[in-house]
Amino acid sequence: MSFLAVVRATLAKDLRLEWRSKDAINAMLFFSLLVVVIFSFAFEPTAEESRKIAGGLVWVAFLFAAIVVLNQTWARELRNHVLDAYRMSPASANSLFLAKAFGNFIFVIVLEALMTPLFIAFYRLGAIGPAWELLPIATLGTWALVVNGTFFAAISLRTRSREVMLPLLLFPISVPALLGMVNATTAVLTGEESARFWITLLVAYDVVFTIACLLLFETILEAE
Amino acid sequence: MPISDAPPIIIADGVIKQFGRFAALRGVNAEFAPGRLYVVLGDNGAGKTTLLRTIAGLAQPTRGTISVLGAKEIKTVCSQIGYMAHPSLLYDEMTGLENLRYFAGLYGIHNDAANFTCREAIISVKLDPDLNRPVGQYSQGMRQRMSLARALLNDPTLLLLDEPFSNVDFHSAQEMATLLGQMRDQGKTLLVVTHQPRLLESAADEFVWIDSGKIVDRTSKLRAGTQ
Amino acid sequence: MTYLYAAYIATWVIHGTYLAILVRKYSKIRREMESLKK
Amino acid sequence: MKRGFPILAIVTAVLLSFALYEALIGAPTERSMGDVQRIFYYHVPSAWTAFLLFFVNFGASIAYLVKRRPAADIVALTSAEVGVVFLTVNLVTGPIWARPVWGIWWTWDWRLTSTLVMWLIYVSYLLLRRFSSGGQAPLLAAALGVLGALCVPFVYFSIWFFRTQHPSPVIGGGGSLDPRMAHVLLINWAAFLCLAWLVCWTRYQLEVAKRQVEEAQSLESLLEGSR
Repeated sequence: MSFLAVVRATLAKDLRLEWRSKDAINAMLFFSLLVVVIFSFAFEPTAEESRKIAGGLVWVAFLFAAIVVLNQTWARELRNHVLDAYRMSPASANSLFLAKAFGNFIFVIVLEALMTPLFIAFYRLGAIGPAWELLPIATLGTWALVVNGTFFAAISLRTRSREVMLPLLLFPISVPALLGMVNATTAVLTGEESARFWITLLVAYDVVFTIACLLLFETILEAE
Repeated sequence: MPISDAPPIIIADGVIKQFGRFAALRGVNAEFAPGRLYVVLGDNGAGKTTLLRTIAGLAQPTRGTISVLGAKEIKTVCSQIGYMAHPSLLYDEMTGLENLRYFAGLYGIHNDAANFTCREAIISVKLDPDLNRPVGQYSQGMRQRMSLARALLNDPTLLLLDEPFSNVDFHSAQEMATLLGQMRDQGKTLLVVTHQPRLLESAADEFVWIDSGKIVDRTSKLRAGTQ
Repeated sequence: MTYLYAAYIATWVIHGTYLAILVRKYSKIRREMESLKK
Repeated sequence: MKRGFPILAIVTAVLLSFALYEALIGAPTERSMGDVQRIFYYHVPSAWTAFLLFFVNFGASIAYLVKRRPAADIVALTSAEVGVVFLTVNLVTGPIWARPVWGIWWTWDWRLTSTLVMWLIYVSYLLLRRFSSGGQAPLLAAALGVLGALCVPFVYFSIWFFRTQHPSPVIGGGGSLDPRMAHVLLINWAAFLCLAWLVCWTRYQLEVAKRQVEEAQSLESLLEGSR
């Protein structure tokens, strides 16, 4: 019963269920579209200025989309009381955690991929700096949000007001990651500085917090 | 006390379980011998489900200890335990076979071995493995039997069943009861929490009565007048 | 100069409110202890 | 420790008043900012004391995760709570100091910003304790305590680099400190540490008493049940 086999099975199950029901996906896609449109009303910059604030704008929009996805992480497990069945099986808690984190990661990346062209269109964005760097920035940044988000979603399962708790716990701890994402993106868009420092910061942040979440998730799941 | 000389499969020693101020279990001392079918009775809130969850390792006792299959740490023996609870522990959006194949994966049974085991388990509870409807659309009787099939996947030596017959039609309940009896004959140990003990009157070895968090009586026969 | 005093006073106001909260909690517990003793 | 409490209280009172005198009168007046610079003697030691308390919280959280002793959990709760109080002092005195010197209430000075983020992290820690129900609150809080502490170096690095890229007015001007001023600063810090020790000690006893009362109440409902 290899660890990876369980991760793959759980991830495949989640994706199949998500694809089969589709209602969650459509709701979140529409939500992201709304966020982009509202942002473009709220901030109406000219092309030159937009490069400076676009980094912050895009990532706050992505943060909204991520929160909506993360709030749903354990919804299905709770509805069907399946966590007990999982805890009774010899499968390790971390395989469940990783499967859920990857599932969320794919979900948020899909939303981001659909929101980005809209942002580019609405703000006539073009990167002066090395545009290919935006890919690692997006991946590392999204993973930073998702790994902590999945962990805190599991914690807020056990608290009273679940939906409020997740952002309350996630945002303060994600400030360094948010700073990293926003500044790296702005650096690439404006091309004034190199995003090198921010990318290394994101890598360090991801490594430290992924390990910490893996070490602590077992105790959270078993906290009866 | 247990007749057979084999070591007891479950030993509960002074188990107290408190949720904040409410004490669900107030000191349970009991031993359960292997290869027997125990029926756990008591009215609502007596602590039957809490006791079962504590034995299953899903709840930690506030005080006292529980050892199951000779181990204090449940993770080491959980592959030999089958657990079934009232809400069906199955994904409503998936069909029975898909559910079982996923959970078989958790127990390390993969691909063709899984296919065979899952179909076997479904057939043993008298359901059609190729039924293409998601579990959410099953009748309550079918859901409970599919949930029982899930608990049988890893061929457990110890079966913990919480209200397996609840709102199941009489006919399917009868079939499940005989099935539980057969499993006991194959040497499995069963602990069944239920409000309908009469279904297991012939099959059960011992009836365990629980009242306000304590085991108050253990009889081999059902007392007259129980529902 | 008034900013200087404002800062120092603010410090002791914050510590004071926290200690007040602790005292209120303490009296609540004392009352519960009494009711338990009966 | 009962005996030690009054002694500690007296020592704290004496130290605090001496430190107050030194800060307001004893220390030399800073040339460029004048007397308003004296806020520095309360602003900086509060932050240092808070960081120390958060470090205690980190240690206690790990100790609780490893050994699950309630004492470690109470220490974690106490240090976080008192730490947030001291950090609030720092975050209030900061703007009061910035106002006369730069005419603005809030500067995104990297030290002030990092302490603000730290404040947010530990307030969310306290909120988690309030929102989670009795049983597993310590466990969840301990996990958050560890993650929060791991985040601190990242907060400092990211905001420090962020500020060096876009510099803004820096509180206290840094540079070499007149030894006389450094002396007064250390006295104040010592006084604050004693105050923190005193408050933590009281809060600890309060929490112990609170849990004893809760324990007694649940035992009472235990006995009531079986009477």
